[in-house]
Formats: sequence, structure tokens, C-alpha cells
Amino acid sequence: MSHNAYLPKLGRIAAIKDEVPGNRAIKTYQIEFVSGDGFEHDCGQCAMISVFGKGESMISIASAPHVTGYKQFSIMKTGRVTTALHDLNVGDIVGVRGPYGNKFPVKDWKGKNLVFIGGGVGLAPIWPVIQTALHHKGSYGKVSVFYGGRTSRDLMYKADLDKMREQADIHLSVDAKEDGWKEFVGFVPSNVKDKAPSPDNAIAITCGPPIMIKFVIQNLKELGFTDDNIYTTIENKMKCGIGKCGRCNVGKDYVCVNGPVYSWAALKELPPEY
Amino acid sequence: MANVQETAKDEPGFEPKIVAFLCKWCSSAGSDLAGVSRLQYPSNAVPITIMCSGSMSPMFVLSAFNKGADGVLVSGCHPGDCHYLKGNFYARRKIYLVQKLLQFIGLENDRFRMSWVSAAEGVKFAGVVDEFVKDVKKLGPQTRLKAKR
Amino acid sequence: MIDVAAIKAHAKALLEKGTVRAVIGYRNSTAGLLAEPFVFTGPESVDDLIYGPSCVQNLALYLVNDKKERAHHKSDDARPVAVVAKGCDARAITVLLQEKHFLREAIHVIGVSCEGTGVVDTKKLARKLGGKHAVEIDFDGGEAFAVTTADGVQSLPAAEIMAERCLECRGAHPQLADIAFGEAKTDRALHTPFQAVKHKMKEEQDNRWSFWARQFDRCLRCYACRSVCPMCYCEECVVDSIQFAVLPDTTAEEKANRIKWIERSPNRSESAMYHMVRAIHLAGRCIDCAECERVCPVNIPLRLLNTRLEMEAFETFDYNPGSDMNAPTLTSSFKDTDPNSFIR
Amino acid sequence: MTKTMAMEKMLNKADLAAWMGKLETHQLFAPMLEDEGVWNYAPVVKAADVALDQPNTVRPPKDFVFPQRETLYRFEQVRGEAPVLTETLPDPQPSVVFGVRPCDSRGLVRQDIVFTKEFDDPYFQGRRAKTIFVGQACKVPPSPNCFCNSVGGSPSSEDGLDLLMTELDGKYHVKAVTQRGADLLAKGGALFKEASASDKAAVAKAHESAKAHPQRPIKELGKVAGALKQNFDSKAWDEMAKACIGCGICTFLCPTCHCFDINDEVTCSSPCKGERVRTWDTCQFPDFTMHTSGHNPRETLGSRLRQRVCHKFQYFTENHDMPQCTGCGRCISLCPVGIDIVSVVERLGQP
Amino acid sequence: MTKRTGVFVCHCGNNIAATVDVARVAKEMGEVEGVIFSKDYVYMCSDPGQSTMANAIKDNKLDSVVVSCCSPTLHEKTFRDVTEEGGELNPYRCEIANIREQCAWVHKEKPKATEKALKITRAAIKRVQNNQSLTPIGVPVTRRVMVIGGGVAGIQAALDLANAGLQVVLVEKNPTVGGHMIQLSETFPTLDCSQCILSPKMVEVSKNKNIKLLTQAEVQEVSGFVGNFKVKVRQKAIYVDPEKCKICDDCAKVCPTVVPNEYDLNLTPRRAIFIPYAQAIPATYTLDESACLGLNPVVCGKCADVCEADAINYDMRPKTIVEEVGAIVVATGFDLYGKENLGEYGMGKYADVLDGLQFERLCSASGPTGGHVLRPSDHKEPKNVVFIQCAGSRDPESHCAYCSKICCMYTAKHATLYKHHVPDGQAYVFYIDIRSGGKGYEEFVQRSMERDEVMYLRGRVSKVYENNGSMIVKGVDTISGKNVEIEADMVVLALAMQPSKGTADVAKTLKIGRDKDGFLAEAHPKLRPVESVTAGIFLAGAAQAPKDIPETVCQASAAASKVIQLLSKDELMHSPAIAKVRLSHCTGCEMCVQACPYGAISLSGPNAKASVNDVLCEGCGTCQAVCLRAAIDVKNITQMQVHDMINACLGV
Ligand SMILES: Cc1cc2nc3c(=O)[nH]c(=O)nc-3n(C[C@H](O)[C@H](O)[C@H](O)COP(=O)(O)OP(=O)(O)OC[C@H]3O[C@@H](n4cnc5c(N)ncnc54)[C@H](O)[C@@H]3O)c2cc1C
Ligand SMILES: Cc1cc2nc3c(=O)[nH]c(=O)nc-3n(C[C@H](O)[C@H](O)[C@H](O)COP(=O)(O)OP(=O)(O)OC[C@H]3O[C@@H](n4cnc5c(N)ncnc54)[C@H](O)[C@@H]3O)c2cc1C
Ligand code: SF4
Ligand code: SF4
Ligand code: SF4
Ligand code: SF4
Ligand code: SF4
Ligand code: SF4
Repeated sequence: MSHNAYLPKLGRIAAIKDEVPGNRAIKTYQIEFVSGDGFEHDCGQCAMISVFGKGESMISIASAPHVTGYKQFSIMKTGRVTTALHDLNVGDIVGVRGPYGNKFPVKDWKGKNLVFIGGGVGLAPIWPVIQTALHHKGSYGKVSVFYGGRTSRDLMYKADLDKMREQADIHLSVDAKEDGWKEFVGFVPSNVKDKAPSPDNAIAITCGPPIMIKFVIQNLKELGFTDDNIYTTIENKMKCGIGKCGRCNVGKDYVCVNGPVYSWAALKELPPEY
Repeated sequence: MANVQETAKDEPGFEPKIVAFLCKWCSSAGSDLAGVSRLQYPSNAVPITIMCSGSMSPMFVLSAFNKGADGVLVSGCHPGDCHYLKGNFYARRKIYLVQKLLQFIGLENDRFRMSWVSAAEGVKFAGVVDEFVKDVKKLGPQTRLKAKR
Repeated sequence: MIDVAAIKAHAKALLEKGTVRAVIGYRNSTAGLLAEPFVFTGPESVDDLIYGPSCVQNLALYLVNDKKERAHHKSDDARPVAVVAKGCDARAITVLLQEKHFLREAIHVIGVSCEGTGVVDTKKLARKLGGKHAVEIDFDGGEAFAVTTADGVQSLPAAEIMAERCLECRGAHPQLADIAFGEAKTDRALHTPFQAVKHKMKEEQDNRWSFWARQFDRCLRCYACRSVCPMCYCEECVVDSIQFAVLPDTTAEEKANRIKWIERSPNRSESAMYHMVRAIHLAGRCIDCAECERVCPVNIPLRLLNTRLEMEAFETFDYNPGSDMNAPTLTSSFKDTDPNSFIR
Repeated sequence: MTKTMAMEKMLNKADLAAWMGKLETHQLFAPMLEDEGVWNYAPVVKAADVALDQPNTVRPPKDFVFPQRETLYRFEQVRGEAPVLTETLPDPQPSVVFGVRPCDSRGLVRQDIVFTKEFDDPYFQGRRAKTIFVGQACKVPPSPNCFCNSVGGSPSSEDGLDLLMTELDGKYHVKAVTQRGADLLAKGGALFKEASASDKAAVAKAHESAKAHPQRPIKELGKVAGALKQNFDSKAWDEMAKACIGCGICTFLCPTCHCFDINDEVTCSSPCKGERVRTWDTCQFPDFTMHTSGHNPRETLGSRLRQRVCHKFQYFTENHDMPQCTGCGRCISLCPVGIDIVSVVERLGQP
Repeated sequence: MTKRTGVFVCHCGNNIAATVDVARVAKEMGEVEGVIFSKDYVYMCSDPGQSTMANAIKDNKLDSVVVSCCSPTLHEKTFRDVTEEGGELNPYRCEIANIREQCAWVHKEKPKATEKALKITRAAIKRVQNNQSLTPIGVPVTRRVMVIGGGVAGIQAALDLANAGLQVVLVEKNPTVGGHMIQLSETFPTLDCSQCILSPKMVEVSKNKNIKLLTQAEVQEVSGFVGNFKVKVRQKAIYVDPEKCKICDDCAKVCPTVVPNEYDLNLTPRRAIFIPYAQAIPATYTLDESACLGLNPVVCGKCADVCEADAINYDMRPKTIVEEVGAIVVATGFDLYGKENLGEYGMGKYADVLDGLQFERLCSASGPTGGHVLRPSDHKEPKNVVFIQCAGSRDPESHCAYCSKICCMYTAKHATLYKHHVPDGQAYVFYIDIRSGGKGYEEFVQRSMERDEVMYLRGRVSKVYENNGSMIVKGVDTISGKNVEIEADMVVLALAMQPSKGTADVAKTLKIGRDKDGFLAEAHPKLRPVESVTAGIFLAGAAQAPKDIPETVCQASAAASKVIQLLSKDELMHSPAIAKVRLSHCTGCEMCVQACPYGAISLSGPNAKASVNDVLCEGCGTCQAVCLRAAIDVKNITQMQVHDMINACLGV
């Protein structure tokens, strides 16, 4: 059975945490493999989560590779499968197959300063990298995290971010003024520009809504980051996850296999169809 | 009728699955009256109460057959008695078209029926169901539009 | 005879004066005998405009597509778009106007009469020509087509190679037109309308089912039939969406609760459901351009299916789709005298 | 498939039926005329129905290895409990498909690449292993839109085939391309005669003259990919797609297209029972790339036409050094509105 | 989708439990996806049953409930109240599965009935799991009412409403209220004087502070909905200030133009400046613009010259008045069937062929002849008078198909009155049959036959023609089977009643329906006879159907009481189970707009998409079935829900 790439392994939901309420709610799931024969993954990789009867969705693995015992996923409720996922309870069983996609070249970044820039649910794909960098303290330079949402209610991993403040520079932002908000008010790219992280010996990793990424990259380049020091991930619609169904094809790449992680230099080579 | 040679379909133990769409104000009330009057009729028709026969989308009929209904019944208020004034007139036109289409593609005529049953016609309701179940029984299971599942 | 030069001149003048933003018409295709629909935007491009028996496609569809494209490009050019329309195309446009798909003033209809003929049926033509390939086809005065093959030009009686729908056409002269070319011939020899349907209706029901079952089995669900239909302009089809309708405020629940009336699997039951829903949705809207049947790659007789309810519309409800842009539609209206006896 | 030593035999046309008769271990398919005037592969019931010299089929033979609908597995789940998943790998009866045109067999070669690269596809491979493809060399192009010569093929290409048959007045020249082709030949035993030198020469000549038959040309295949890349932003894409109705004909019926969709078909909601199913899909449908949010990277007809053409002539070529088009001409002949891939490549794929 | 559904299966003592295995239903439903609580109980509707339910909802944090019991018409309200009050859950999260009337009571075999009960309940679960929480829509109301038409119906309604403390705007198109009743002489069956009983009411109308009277006015445009209508009324200029007018008749005396007086059905003349009759309300003269020699510029000006009160003002202009009201009563009354349609009876040809109303005027003391029945042609007393009933009624081929209901009675009255006026005359009545249902009516007719010796001839008149200066009425007496010819001095036709001329326009403006005969359509012929199909618009009087005065007054008071009921609260509560448009799918094709029986949908917004007026929508779902793209759905019975219910019924 094991060689059939379409057949998922079974995972039990061990914990669910509400991250963001509302119409586009986000929940974080810890899923452990039912029969222990799980898989290992690298930062940036994804997995196909199945709710049987509803379908499958590609979701970034939000836990770091060194975390064993479960895989973490932060999922935004947006359609058929994700809504079904949001309806599940702890103990319910889903299908998980993966890991899919390439990875962030984390090992190459040893000794460098890392600037993470996330928006909304886009913090999830880069979260394992942040965790890895902090886990191997000393191996990496300074870690700073820029993260923003429309309102403070839209920010996920808030408690974790707060805890992280001793180890990393955390710059949060909300789009509009809000009572009691003491940090930056404005869009994430502006926050980046405002704090102006140094490009020296630094890698910038960004993920979020396409429009945010566009301006973040623009601002990073103004700050002096070069194309091959900026990394991002792209999301194209996927069905098989293994480079066959043709859906995520962009140029010569199948994002599920050749992506989703791209340096800006590499991404520029692809047609802008993501 | 072509079904004559196919009487073999009339399986002895066959219990047709029938969906009956009843308008809330007349036919469903009529079925309530049949109940209050303790009239007996076969249990094959499972009622779904809708607001008005006018809200009967053709999709409901086709979907019921697709999901394996052996017969579909739509019942509403008599013309002129619609609780919503004229919903049943729209229904009449639409259902007529659906029926013609089903006949044309070759579904047996007796699998789809419409009736007017008022809130006072408990007896009629029981009769309509009784007759429909009998007619559908003769046809045997509906295989033409049913999805293979 | 249709004066193609006059059509061209008119189209050119419209574009030159800038009274319309584009002209939807036909040009020669590289792929075969049939013309290719095209959107002419510059006065020079009109040189490529053609008109003849190879202009089979219903251009009303391209008005629909044009609307979508304008929405995509957020175009604010408010000038009308011109469209070349045969009788059936004009009927389709009328239905679209009836359904408020566009404003009358947004369209300039260049009506073209089919006069005594119509458009070609390439399958009939191929049969007629045996092995030979036609490379060109044109009107040949009166009631014949001039067909060019490798052996030269020959004149064939149009009635023998014309599309079936044209032979039954009751409105070969566009009723809705801002300018009309060609004459409104009334003495066309017509086939009895709904002949094929009536013939099929006489068959035993079981035979009819085996006939349709075989058709449904063969359907690929490529949806060419739906894609080519000007009436299937829905943002999202209820049967099987190959396009979602989403607005920024559409909620996750709304997206998740899309009803799956049928599965995507091309099974008999699912395809039957697809075709029946389409037939029902076209009741009183199908104007018999027969494009669905023409485009089907596996020759499923969709015209036969869809005209069944057109026959009802016409004969039972005295309703002639595409004849009145101000009338209520067939299923959003009723008469006290509608048939009642089928109800028990 | 492993290549074997060329084995060439002759078969009397009249003996075709007899040979087929000896292949009862296999299910046989061949092009046949359906009632509605459409040529398609169908199971051989009477060998007499088999007509090999007809126009090419509407559906390409990819159906045999990549059917339009395939159940991937069944699931059954009681609320809150672990689901039971039942793998449903295909186990088809071995079959032989006759009358496969070289363009279509070359399509299989492209399918092979897709379904084996990176991850194996057990469904495809399971069927592929059980299906023998017997080719039929074209003497004249079966359609006016054929252009196999332009895309690296020929009317007598053996790529992807197990056997290649060529008709030579009253006889078939049959060449084994693979071992299993040879085995199939062997089953015919004495029905087959060794091909003589003159037979071989006649076949070569027939192939030669078929190849010389005029076809629609793509001039510089080697430069197409580069040119397409250059022209990515050209306005001509939109213009050429104006007539396109966005149906799936060109892609569904292309022998090389392989895109699919995966859906759950539920047969019972409580307990939840059903199948996970894959069905053909096409890049020409708007929802193909549309995100749930409504964002669609390829929203316009022009961008979808570009995807089809560039995928075939640029992206696939960049990855696998061959175009993902074998020149069968189906997409041209069957397109309802005359979108013509050759013209498109001529216009945007030439330096 | 809800996730914590509770199911309560009722035994109904033995009513359900005898035929349905309720324990099994409860058990199997507990296994359905999303159901976390399922229980059967002997009487769900009993107090302990209700508290079990309330507690279960709270204890298990249920977010939806199904009660599997009797018909929703019996206890839906009960269980929704429990859900809301005891369970603190939105009442629309509760649905009823009817397993008694539709199952237990109509089947005998327990296994089969149980199977069906399972399906019915499962379907209800599927439905409720997609129900939304809804709250009734509160609409603030304007506590004012418009009454259109100032006949006896309008007057009665206006007075009832005004006396209940509501503000009333009474709109009458003529210069005076009173309608047709004020033209009658005496009224059957008691023969009391029509003016004597109506005039005091008319005066009351003018005196009542709560009534604003707008005469010579017509409704032009209506917008809004129940509780909040905005009505545009156009009032003609009357060129006389009613406050100043002393009703001295000086002006009329000098007016040079003479035109027929409509009030007397053209049997008398009037001037261009006139008062229809002495008791007219409002009590003022009126200048009839169309008859006046000219006002712009003033051509004659005599009336103003003589008016000492200075009441005449030629500069008056028509006014458009906008009234905001919460409800509307339509009482636009009737007209007689046009005489031009009845040429065969010589109507319009011979001066002495009259219609009923003209005859009323001849009998009236205030009429053209001062109460003497005299022939219009020669002012002689007619000695042979033929009354023809059903003139234009009950004749589907050429005239009106319906029975005008009152003609039998008023013909008997006319014949009687005639005999009172001309005791030596002979009255003949041609009739088809006599319809005299009503208190004292049959006796009245009998009296006219017996005491007044009116000759009743059963049969139709084929023709009225002239012969040597006298009129011949030719007909058949179907009882004797003989042809009869009567030489008549006067013929009176009991013409059919038809809706008054303006009724069609009013109906259109108000968007209320009319029946096949053109009368205003009631919402339900039996149960809602005074309501129109549009919420907040009510009907009274002969505009709805032919009727006599008592019936008219009944209906007027009934309409008034309906209005009072409607406007008794500050807010109107409207069911929230109404249609909702999925804007993403709507293409604005207008099919739903055409089909909605309540005119509740209109196209709006930048892309002209459907939009439902929450207050007008009744939730019938007609739109839902008409829309091709499923772009409109009725809340809590959406297509999705029905789809799921179909599946549940079929075990899919
Ligand atoms: C590499 C990658 C990583 C992702 N990581 C996350 C994550 O960490 N958290 C998260 O909330 N979401 C993530 N997404 C997006 C997520 O896959 C979609 O939101 C989800 O598939 C929507 O499925 P649905 O069934 O709810 O929507 P529906 O619209 O009901 O489903 C339609 C189909 O479209 C596909 N689809 C729709 N939108 C997308 C999309 N944006 N991307 C891919 N497929 C789509 C789905 O496969 C689904 O089968 C990721 C997507 C990709 C490609
Ligand atoms: C010949 C005859 C004799 C009768 N005798 C008797 C009898 O003896 N006893 C009895 O009980 N009944 C009798 N009736 C019946 C009686 O006349 C009616 O029942 C009664 O008049 C109905 O009153 P109404 O207010 O509904 O209508 P109407 O009296 O017609 O009043 C309607 C009013 O509305 C006004 N109006 C119309 N359209 C508009 C508009 N668009 N805008 C504003 N105002 C408008 C009209 O001007 C009129 O004032 C008799 C009827 C006839 C014809
Ligand atoms: S065009 Fe033909 S094959 Fe394609 S979906 Fe329509 S009927 Fe089926
Ligand atoms: S079949 Fe119906 S819903 Fe689908 S596109 Fe056509 S009209 Fe729209
Ligand atoms: S792209 Fe067209 S010509 Fe090429 S293989 Fe596919 S269908 Fe044939
Ligand atoms: S190119 Fe032709 S076949 Fe392909 S999608 Fe467009 S219209 Fe259909
Ligand atoms: S019928 Fe449907 S698509 Fe048409 S206007 Fe109404 S809601 Fe919109
Ligand atoms: S539900 Fe009925 S009343 Fe409401 S908008 Fe639809 S058709 Fe009109």
C-alpha cells in the first residue's frame, strides 16, 4: 500500500486552538499519526489534509522539523474542505499525505540574520523556519519577525510571539488605529520600511496575501536586499500534490513539486501566474 | 405500453422509495387531515414539506431520481387556492415541462406525478398516495436515472 | 443575395466614426471550412470580415463573452458594440435583452437575412462530397451554395447541405436589427417544425430510453454544448460548475455549501442529469441555433433534446422564444388556461 | 517498454480475424463506427467490424491507460472514528488496442513521462502494463489538420507502440517494436510470414511516401519554445482567443493532455461512505486554477490559450526536450470555433 | 452547519409509540452526524416534556433541535417557545418532524412506519443543521391610514378608523363624498331614505378632526410597504375657497355655460360653477375647469365678479400632496355596465330607456322631477313600465359572466316604488331567477309581487324597439313558453355592476391584483376577504365584488378593524424566513421579479441585481424555483436544505 502516493495516512487531531475568529477564521491543529508511521518534513513543505467525503486541501506544515509527535497546521476557513476541517473536534481523524514540495534552504542560512515578514495566515508557512532558527540558537544571526493583520483580532500565534520577544525582534502591526494598540499602525510593508532591517548578511522570508508580498518585496529591495536573498512561497491551486494533475503548473514548474518556496530571483523567471 | 412485457419487474417484495413534495398550506395540511382521520395508506412516500408548490425547483425532481427515488410526487393547492396567490400556477407550468422532458428521455410516465390536494382533502391525499404507490410498484425499481453508487 | 461589401462598409464606417467600440463578426479560419468568430476593433481589420454559409456560429455568445471580458478589464468605454446577426443570432440577442443581460442601446445589431438559404452543415456536406474536401463555400444566388473543392467550384442545392435548423427556420430574417441586409423572404420551403422530436415521441418509451442512455453514456462532459450556448451565461452553473461565482464578501459557508447536484464523473446518470437540467433551463429560452449539437465532438443530438421543450413552449404555451424582448419569460409567467389535466 | 530486435512479418488482410481469434487471453479493441457517425475505440465483437483505414478516432487511446474516471480508493467513516480506506488499484484484463495512429502512440510516451516522473502513479502504470498498443501507420493523413512531421513524429513512428502495422495491398506488414509486441505476434503463429526484402522495401517506400504527403507545417520547432517565452506578454494571445468558447474539447481529446481533478463522491452521508475519484480536467476551464478566494491566476481565455500552447511547446519542451504535441490535429478539427494550434504557433512561436 | 443537534422523539402516549418504534428512532438518530443528544419521551408537549427539552438544550449546549412528534401546525410554536425561553436558543433552530399525522396514524405495520419515521426525522435533522438563527423583522409603523374612495364604504371605514384614534386621509375623486348611495332614493328592504341615513355620516366626515378629506383627488404613485407607505396624491384645483364659500348660488346664476349634471345622471343641467347637490361634502361650490369658458386667461370672470364672499380664485393650481400612511383601504366602488353595450335594449337610443340609477333619481325627492316618476321624453307619467333584470349580467358570451347580486333586490324596490308613485300603473319585471338572500329580502320581493302586483315574467328580453311612437319590449315568458310583447312607456334596465373606472389604475398603482372580472382581488376568498394580496392594503365595498349597502358597510368596518389591528403596535413583526439573494450568482435576469407574487423583488445596485424587500417577501419560494442559477433562496428552507432532505429520504 505504502507506494500509492494518493493514499493518505491517518492522523488524529490531538489539539485545536482558535487563532482568529470571524468570517475567515483560523484554527491551529496538532495532528498526530494514528499508526506511528508518519513522515519527516523540512521547513516549507506541505501536506494534503483530507476530510473524507469533502476532499483534500494542501496545507503548509507549520511545526518545525525538530518537533516530533505531531504536525501542526494553521488553517483558514475558506471553502468546502477547510470549513469541514473547522467543524471537526479533537479526536477526529483526517487523512494526511506528504510531505510535498521543496523547502527553505535553511541550512545555507546559518550565521545570517533572518528577517521574517508575514501577513494573516501567511505566518504559518514561515513559522517552522522561525522555530528552527530559534531552536538552533547561535547558529543563526539576529531574528526579526514582522507580522501584521487587519485588526489585532486577526493576528495568530499571539501568545507564542509574545513569548518569543526575548529571543527575537517582534514587530507587530494592525492596518488601522485601534484602542489599546501600542505597536505599529499601518500595513506590513510600511512597518518593514519604518523599521528598516539591514540587508547586510540577511535573508528576508515573506509570506502573506499576494498584494502584501508585492509591496514587501518592493520595500525590501529599496532597503538593499538582493533578489536571491528574498524568499517567499506561492500558493497555486492543487489537487494531487505530486506533479500530475497539472493544476499548479506555472511555466516549467509544478508548484507542488518545484515550489512552493522560491527566491525572488527564481520566481521572477516564472510567468506571473500565481 | 412497453411495460407490459416487463411485468417481471413487478417484484413481490419491492417497496418503492418515493419522495413526496407537499406544499405546507394545502397538501401537507391535507396529509395531516388524513392522519387525523386515521386513513391508511402505504408508507412508501416520505413527505418533504416545502413552502409552496411554486418553490418546487425542477432540480428537486431530477435530483430525487438521481439519488434513487422510484417515484416523485409533487402536490400543491388547487388552482386559485394558493396560499401565496399564484405559486401553484408557476409550479403547474414548470412541472408540466419537467414531466414532458422525463417522458421524452424515456423515464416511465408513472414515476412522476403531480396532484392538487387541499387542506380539506385528507381522503384524496390518501388516495393519491395509494394509487401512486401501486403504479410505481408495477414498474419495479427505477434504474434509469439512478446513479450507480 | 447578401451584399457582403455593404456589410463591410457599414462595419467600417461604424468603427471609423467611433460610434461602436467593436464589431463582432466572422473572418476566415485557418482550421477548416467554417468561419471563425472575431472581434474587429480597428477600421482596417474589417477588411478580413466575411459573410457566407460558413458563418454558422451564433454571435450572441460573443456579446456575452464581451461583457465578461469588459468586466475583467474594468473597461469603461460606454460605446455600444456592433454584432452581425442572422435570424437565430438576433433571436438569441432578444432573449438576452429580455433577461436584461445588456441594455438595448449597448448593442448595435447588424442584421443579415438568410433569405432563401441558411448556413452549411459540414457533416452533410462531407457526405455529399464523398471523399473530397471543401475549402470554400459561398452563396450562389437563390437557393444554392457554391462549393470549392480541389476539383474547382460546383453549385449544390442549399437544401441538401444546409443545417437542419435552417430548413426549419421560422425567422430567417432578423427581427431585431438596427440595420438589416438582405431581404425578408417569406416563401421559403420549410420542413415541418419539430419533425424529429415528434418522430422520436412516437417511439416506444423503452426504446427512447435506450437511445438516450446511449447518448448520455457517450458524453464527455467537455461542456462545449454549454459553453457555446448564449443562454448558458450563468456566473456559475447549478449543474456542475467549471467556474465559481465569488464576490469579496462571499462567506466560507456559502462556498462550502455549494450544492453538488451531480458528480463530475461522466456517468450515464450524471450526464443525464446535466442534460436534463440544461434542457429545463433552456425551456422558453432556446432559440434553436443548434450550436450545442454542432459543437458536440461525439455527435450527441442535443437539438433533439432541447427542442422537445421548445415544442411545448410553442405549441402548448403559445410562446416563441426570442420574439419579444419585453415579454416575461416562459417559466416566470403563466396563464389560467395552462394545461391542468395532467395533474391528478 | 523495452525495445527488442526488430521482427517484421506479413499477414494477409483476410487473416486478421484469425489472428484476433487467437488472442482470447486479451480483450481486443479497435476503431469502430458508432451510430452517430463517430469513430471510436470499441471492444471487438466481430473482427469484420474492425476498420483500420478510417479517419482517426475522436477519443484518443489515452482512455485505456488514463480513463476519464478512475476511483482512487473507497472510504467509509463512522463519525468520530477512524475511516476505513480501501485501495482500488486497477486490475484490468490484459488488452490489445488495434489501429493506434503513430501520433496517438507518441501521446502515450508523453503520458508515460508525466505518470512516472517524481512520483509513480500506480493507476496509470497498472493499466499501462496490461495494455498492448498495435499501431497503424498512416498512408495519407487521416485529417487535413495532421502535422505529425512538424513535431518530430512521422506517419509511421513507432514511439510508444508494441507493434506497428502497415497496410500493403491486401496484406499487413507487422513490425514488433517491443518484446510483448513480439509475443503477441508469435501467437499468430503460421498466419504470419516472414517479411521479405521486397516487402521491407515496399514498406519503407510506403512510409516514405506517407511522410512526403503535404502536411501543415511548423517551421522551426527548435526555436518555438524560445519564441513563445519571448511572446508571453503579447496582446495576440487575447486576440487569438477571442473566438474560444472555453470548452474542454481541445484538451480532453488531446492524446497528451493529462490534467485531472480529484473529488469525493459520497454515496451515503451517515456513516460517510464514498469514493475518491479522479476525472479528466482541463486548463481551459476557468475553475482549473481559481482559488477559493476568487483569485484566478488565469482568468481570461487568452491566458488559458497561452497556457495550453506554452505548456505543449515551451514548458514541456524545456523539461523533457520534446513538445507535448504529436500533431494529431484533433484540437484543430474538433474545436468548434476554429482555434488552430498551428496558426498560433506560427504567429507567436516563430522567431 | 450546526454541530450539536438534539433530537426529541415523542411517544404521544401511544399515539405514535403504538406504530413507531420510538426508542429505535431515538437511538438511530443519535448516530447521525452532528447529533449529540437523542431521547424519546412519552409526552414532549407536557410540562415535564418541555422542561426536559429546555434542560437538554442548555446542559448539552445544543445548537439545533428536532422534535419528532405531531404536525408542526400543532406544536411548532410550543417547541420553538421552549427552545427560545427555556433553552435560550434561537427558536428558528428548532424544527418539527411530523411522525404522527404523516406517519404513525396512517400506517399500521410497525417496521415500515418506523423506517419512514427514521427518514422523516433524519430529513428534519439535515434541515435544521443548516438553519440560521433568525429574528423577526420589526418595522416601525406610521399610524395613519389612507382611504381611497368616498362612497359609503370609504366613509364607514374612515369613520371607524378615525373613531379608533387613527389619522385618516380620505381621497375622493369627485367633488363630494357619498358615492352612489347618495344618488339612491330609498333603500331596500326597509325603504328608508338613502340621503337621510348617509348625509349625517358625510357631515361627520367633514367634522372629524382625525379625517383629512381630499376631494377631486386621485392617487398617483405609491411606494414603500406595509406600515410605511408613501402615497402621492394629485388634487385638482377647484378655484373656490371652501372656507369662504357661503353656498349662496350667486355664482351659478350668472354662469353662462350649462352642462349635464352627473349627480343626476345627466337628467338635469348644471353650470360650470356648481355644487353637485345641496348636502355635498365638502360644502362648497366647485369650478369645473373643463366646462368653464376659460381660466387662463380668464375669459368670462362673471362668477368672481358676483361672489361677495370673495371665495373664487382663478389662480388656484393642482396640488401634489405626499401622504405617509401605514395602511390603505381601497373603496373605489362600482360603475354601471356601459349602456353603449346594450344597444339591443334601446339604451342610449330611446330617451325612456333608463338605467337603475336614473330611475333612482326619478324617484328621489331631490331628483330632477322632485320625486315624481315622469318620462324624460315628454314628462308624462308612464303607465306601463318594464324592468329588465340581468341586463349585462350572467351572460358570459357577450357581457359580464357574473351575477351582479343586487339587481333582483333593487328591481323589486324600483317596481314597488313605482307602484307607490303611480298606483294605477303596471310594472313588469323580466328575470332569469330571483336571488333574494338576505335578511328580509325574500319577504320584500314577495311583497312587491303580491301587494304591489308587479308582474314577474321569467325570461329574457330579446329586443326593445319602437313601433308607431311606442316602445315594444319583446321577450319570452319561459314559464308559459309564450312570446310576449309589451308596449312600454318606460324601460328600466338593471345594468350589471362593474368595478369603477379608476379601479384598474388604482390596482396597478398599488400593485394589488384584480380578479378575472376586474374587481379587486382579495388575499383569500374565504379566510382573508378584506385583505388584498399586498400586506397593508385592504379592500372594502363594491370595488371588490358587487354588493349592497349592508354588505358594503360590513366589509368597510371589517377592513377598518383589520387596519386597527395592524396598526395597534408601534412595530410590525414580519416573518424572517424570507428570500435572500446570492449576489455572486444573480445575473439580474429579472425572472424572479416577474414571478414574485408579492412584488417583493426589484433589481438594484450597480450591476442591477435582485434585491428582496424584507417586509414584502412572504417567503413562498416561487423565486427560488424560477431562478435558473439558484441565486435566490428562502432562509431556512434553502435548496441546499431540500437537497439534503431528499438525500435523507432516500438514504443517501
Ligand atoms: C502550498 C500551499 C500551502 C498552503 N498552506 C495553507 C495553510 O497553511 N493554511 C491555509 O489555511 N491554507 C493554505 N493553503 C490554501 C489552501 O490549500 C486552500 O485554502 C484550500 O485548499 C481551500 O480548499 P477548500 O476546499 O476549503 O476550498 P474550495 O473552494 O471549496 O475547494 C476547491 C478546490 O480548490 C482548491 N483550492 C482552492 N483555493 C486554493 C488555494 N488558494 N490554493 C490551493 N488550492 C486551492 C482546493 O484544492 C479545493 O479542492 C495552501 C495552499 C498551497 C497551495
Ligand atoms: C340602481 C341601484 C340601486 C341600489 N339600491 C340599493 C338599495 O336599495 N339598498 C342597498 O343596500 N344597496 C343598493 N345599491 C347598492 C349600493 O349602491 C352599493 O352597495 C354602494 O353604493 C357601494 O358603495 P361603495 O362605497 O363601495 O361604492 P360607491 O358608492 O361606488 O363609491 C365609490 C366612491 O369612490 C370614488 N372613487 C372611485 N374611484 C376613485 C379613485 N380612483 N380615487 C378616488 N375616489 C374614487 C367614487 O367617486 C365614489 O365616491 C344599489 C345600487 C344600484 C346601482
Ligand atoms: S458537447 Fe457533447 S460531449 Fe461535450 S458535454 Fe456536451 S454533449 Fe457532452
Ligand atoms: S444549465 Fe442552467 S445553470 Fe447551467 S449555465 Fe445553463 S442556464 Fe445556467
Ligand atoms: S495539441 Fe492538438 S494536435 Fe497536438 S497532440 Fe494535442 S490534440 Fe493533437
Ligand atoms: S480552443 Fe476550441 S476546443 Fe479548445 S477550449 Fe477553446 S473553443 Fe474549446
Ligand atoms: S432570477 Fe435569479 S439571476 Fe435572475 S434576477 Fe432573480 S435572483 Fe437574479
Ligand atoms: S420568497 Fe416569494 S415573496 Fe419572497 S421574494 Fe421570493 S417569490 Fe417573492
